[in-house]
Amino acid sequence: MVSVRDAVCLLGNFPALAGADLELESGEVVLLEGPNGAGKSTLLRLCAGLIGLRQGSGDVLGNDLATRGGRQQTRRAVGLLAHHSALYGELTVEENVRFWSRANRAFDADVEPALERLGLSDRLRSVPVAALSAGQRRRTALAVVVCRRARLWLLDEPHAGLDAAGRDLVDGLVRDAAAAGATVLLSSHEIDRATDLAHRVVRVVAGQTPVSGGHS
Amino acid sequence: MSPPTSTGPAATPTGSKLTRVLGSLSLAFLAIFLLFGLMLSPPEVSQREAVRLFYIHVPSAVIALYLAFGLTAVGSVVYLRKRSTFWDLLAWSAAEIGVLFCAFTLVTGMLWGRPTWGVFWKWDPRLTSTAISFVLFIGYLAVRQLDLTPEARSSRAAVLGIIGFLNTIVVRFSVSWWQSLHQGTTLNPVDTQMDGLHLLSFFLGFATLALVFSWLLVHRFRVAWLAHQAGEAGLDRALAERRAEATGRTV
Amino acid sequence: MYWNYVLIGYVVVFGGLGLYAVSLLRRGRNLAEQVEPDRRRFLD
Amino acid sequence: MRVRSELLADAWLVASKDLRIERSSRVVASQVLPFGLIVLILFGFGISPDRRVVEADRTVLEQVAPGLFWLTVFLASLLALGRSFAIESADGSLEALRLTGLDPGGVFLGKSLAVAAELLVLEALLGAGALLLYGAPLGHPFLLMVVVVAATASIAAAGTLYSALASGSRVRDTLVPVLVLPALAPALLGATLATEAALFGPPSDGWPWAGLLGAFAVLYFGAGMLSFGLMLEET
Repeated sequence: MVSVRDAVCLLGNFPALAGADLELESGEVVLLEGPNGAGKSTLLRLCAGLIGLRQGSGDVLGNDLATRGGRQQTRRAVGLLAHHSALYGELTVEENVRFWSRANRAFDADVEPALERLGLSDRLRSVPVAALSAGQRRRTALAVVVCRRARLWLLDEPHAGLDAAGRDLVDGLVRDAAAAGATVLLSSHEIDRATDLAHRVVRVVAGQTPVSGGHS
Repeated sequence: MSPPTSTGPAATPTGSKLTRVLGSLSLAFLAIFLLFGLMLSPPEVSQREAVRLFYIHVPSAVIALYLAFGLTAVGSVVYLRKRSTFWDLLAWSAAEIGVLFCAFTLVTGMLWGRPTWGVFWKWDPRLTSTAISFVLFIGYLAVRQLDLTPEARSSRAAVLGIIGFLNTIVVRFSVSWWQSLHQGTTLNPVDTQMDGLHLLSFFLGFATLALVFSWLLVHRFRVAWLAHQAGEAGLDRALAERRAEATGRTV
Repeated sequence: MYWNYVLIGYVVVFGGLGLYAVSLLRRGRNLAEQVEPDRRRFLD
Repeated sequence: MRVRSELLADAWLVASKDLRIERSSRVVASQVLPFGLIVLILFGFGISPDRRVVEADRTVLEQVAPGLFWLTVFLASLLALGRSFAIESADGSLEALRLTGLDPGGVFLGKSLAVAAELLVLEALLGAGALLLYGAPLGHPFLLMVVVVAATASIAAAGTLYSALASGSRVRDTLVPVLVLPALAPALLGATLATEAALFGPPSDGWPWAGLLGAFAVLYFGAGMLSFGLMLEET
């Protein structure tokens, strides 16, 4: 599914990843844990095909991360909830989800159930995203990811900015996705909650993944 | 490939046999050119003494717009196809020196225009199009400094290098066309009949500037290469530091 | 009066080339200190 | 053929998204248009509107109206382009676009078509303003229409390409004009001279310039569609 070996990735002149390893099996839910600046987001972005490898090797869903073509294929195949929600403030919730799901070559029919699942199908659907609270915005971004029906979900801090109900919602989505055969890689500062959710924890320290850190 | 010490203790790191040959040739040609350009060549009928500026004005323009920016375009194409650092840095080096020669073209053009036309600036096609391309390639140098990853800087600069060169040709063509509508026959250096010593001085000026251009290009490329390598070495150090961070030790 | 313009032009161009050449050599010398000998390919 | 229609569908998706954003935010309508209008008026101040040139019996302003009009459009287009890329960088959408299956050429086409559509509306209103303010006659409407379309396409394509070149950088807003304006110099020349011919005649003087504009637009649409993916690839 995912196999990253000794990956070194640069952010400008800074080696955000300095030799990270990651192996994900199909259907696994794995939590990336570590302090701020450890490289969790970079590892997620690497798996999404957004940044190149300087050293090491990477394979995601059969695509080679070292090549441009492989990264491009990867980007089209994964569902990433990034730090930025990538929503257009001037458009309504529904317009945003519909635009991104078309752009992602997802099915139009999936939009309505996704909105409903994330509690956006009532009044909120026609509210411009700029007028939403942080949590509502996060839920809209999640609806876009849900519509993608990706085989690999990459969630960067999906719990951040959400209330308890929202966090339960995220956990439910992750469990359902895993049950449907998808692989989920997420980072979170809600350690207790995320540890319950994940099958496995990968610790990230200073851009590396020391083997001793894992527990289940 | 030989160790740097082979270039001798006094030599600069970017110097080599090649640059020494190019450098000596440049200096020799410069001396001969100055002799002919400033002394032996007689004043021309219509341009008078200003013809001496023309000996460096036209070569600078041709070298900047076609040789330097053309080289930038070629280097950019090869970089985009092969991702070769060599061609990327060569394109950059040629653009920087091209901008310098563009500036010389503008200065000598204006200094030539004042005594010949009576004004510093006339909407002469060569001058006008050089000014436009000058700004465009200053933009290229700005793109090389963008706050993006080195790969992004290089590939975006390469796109601009190719389009900028094509655009330079379109600018030159359209400005000439525009001018041909407005003015009949103003004094244009290329139209004037030159013979004997004028022609010889002109070719000497061309050869001198071309030699100086190639000497500068080799040095500029090597500076770029050293800067690239220094950056790589810096990254290796940063990587070692980052690795040591994990174990709590410092390097 | 022609000669003034001519001389200014020659001084600007060849003086400018000289200054640029000196600055290039300086930049090269400063950078070379930061680069290991085995990374100096393309220098001869 | 399938590839082609997919490209157009992608372009339409992106363009309609941009236009919908403009419909709800009205930034171009409420800010860029007034900007163009004031530039047009200030040009009039700068040029002493009533001074006459004896030989042609046209006011100076009448004579330079085509150039001033296009210069105004060029300046206003910088704001429209800034807006077009500001909506993408506000919340990381440019990166999200990389994650989609959209054809980069289609994204380029869509973004430049949206800018072109906005510019056409702007030109219609500014053009009406210029006719009223500067008092230029309307000679050959067909040539004028062709010129307007070709010039708008040139501005939109070149502008979008150079905005993409500078996108993702903190200095985008200042760098784009330095790149766009010199690159567009031939387009300004062509648009001005062709418009002059369309207004005052003879139109045969204008067609070659319209042709140059067309070629320029094709060059930049081609270059943009080929290179947009490359520029999105790395940031």
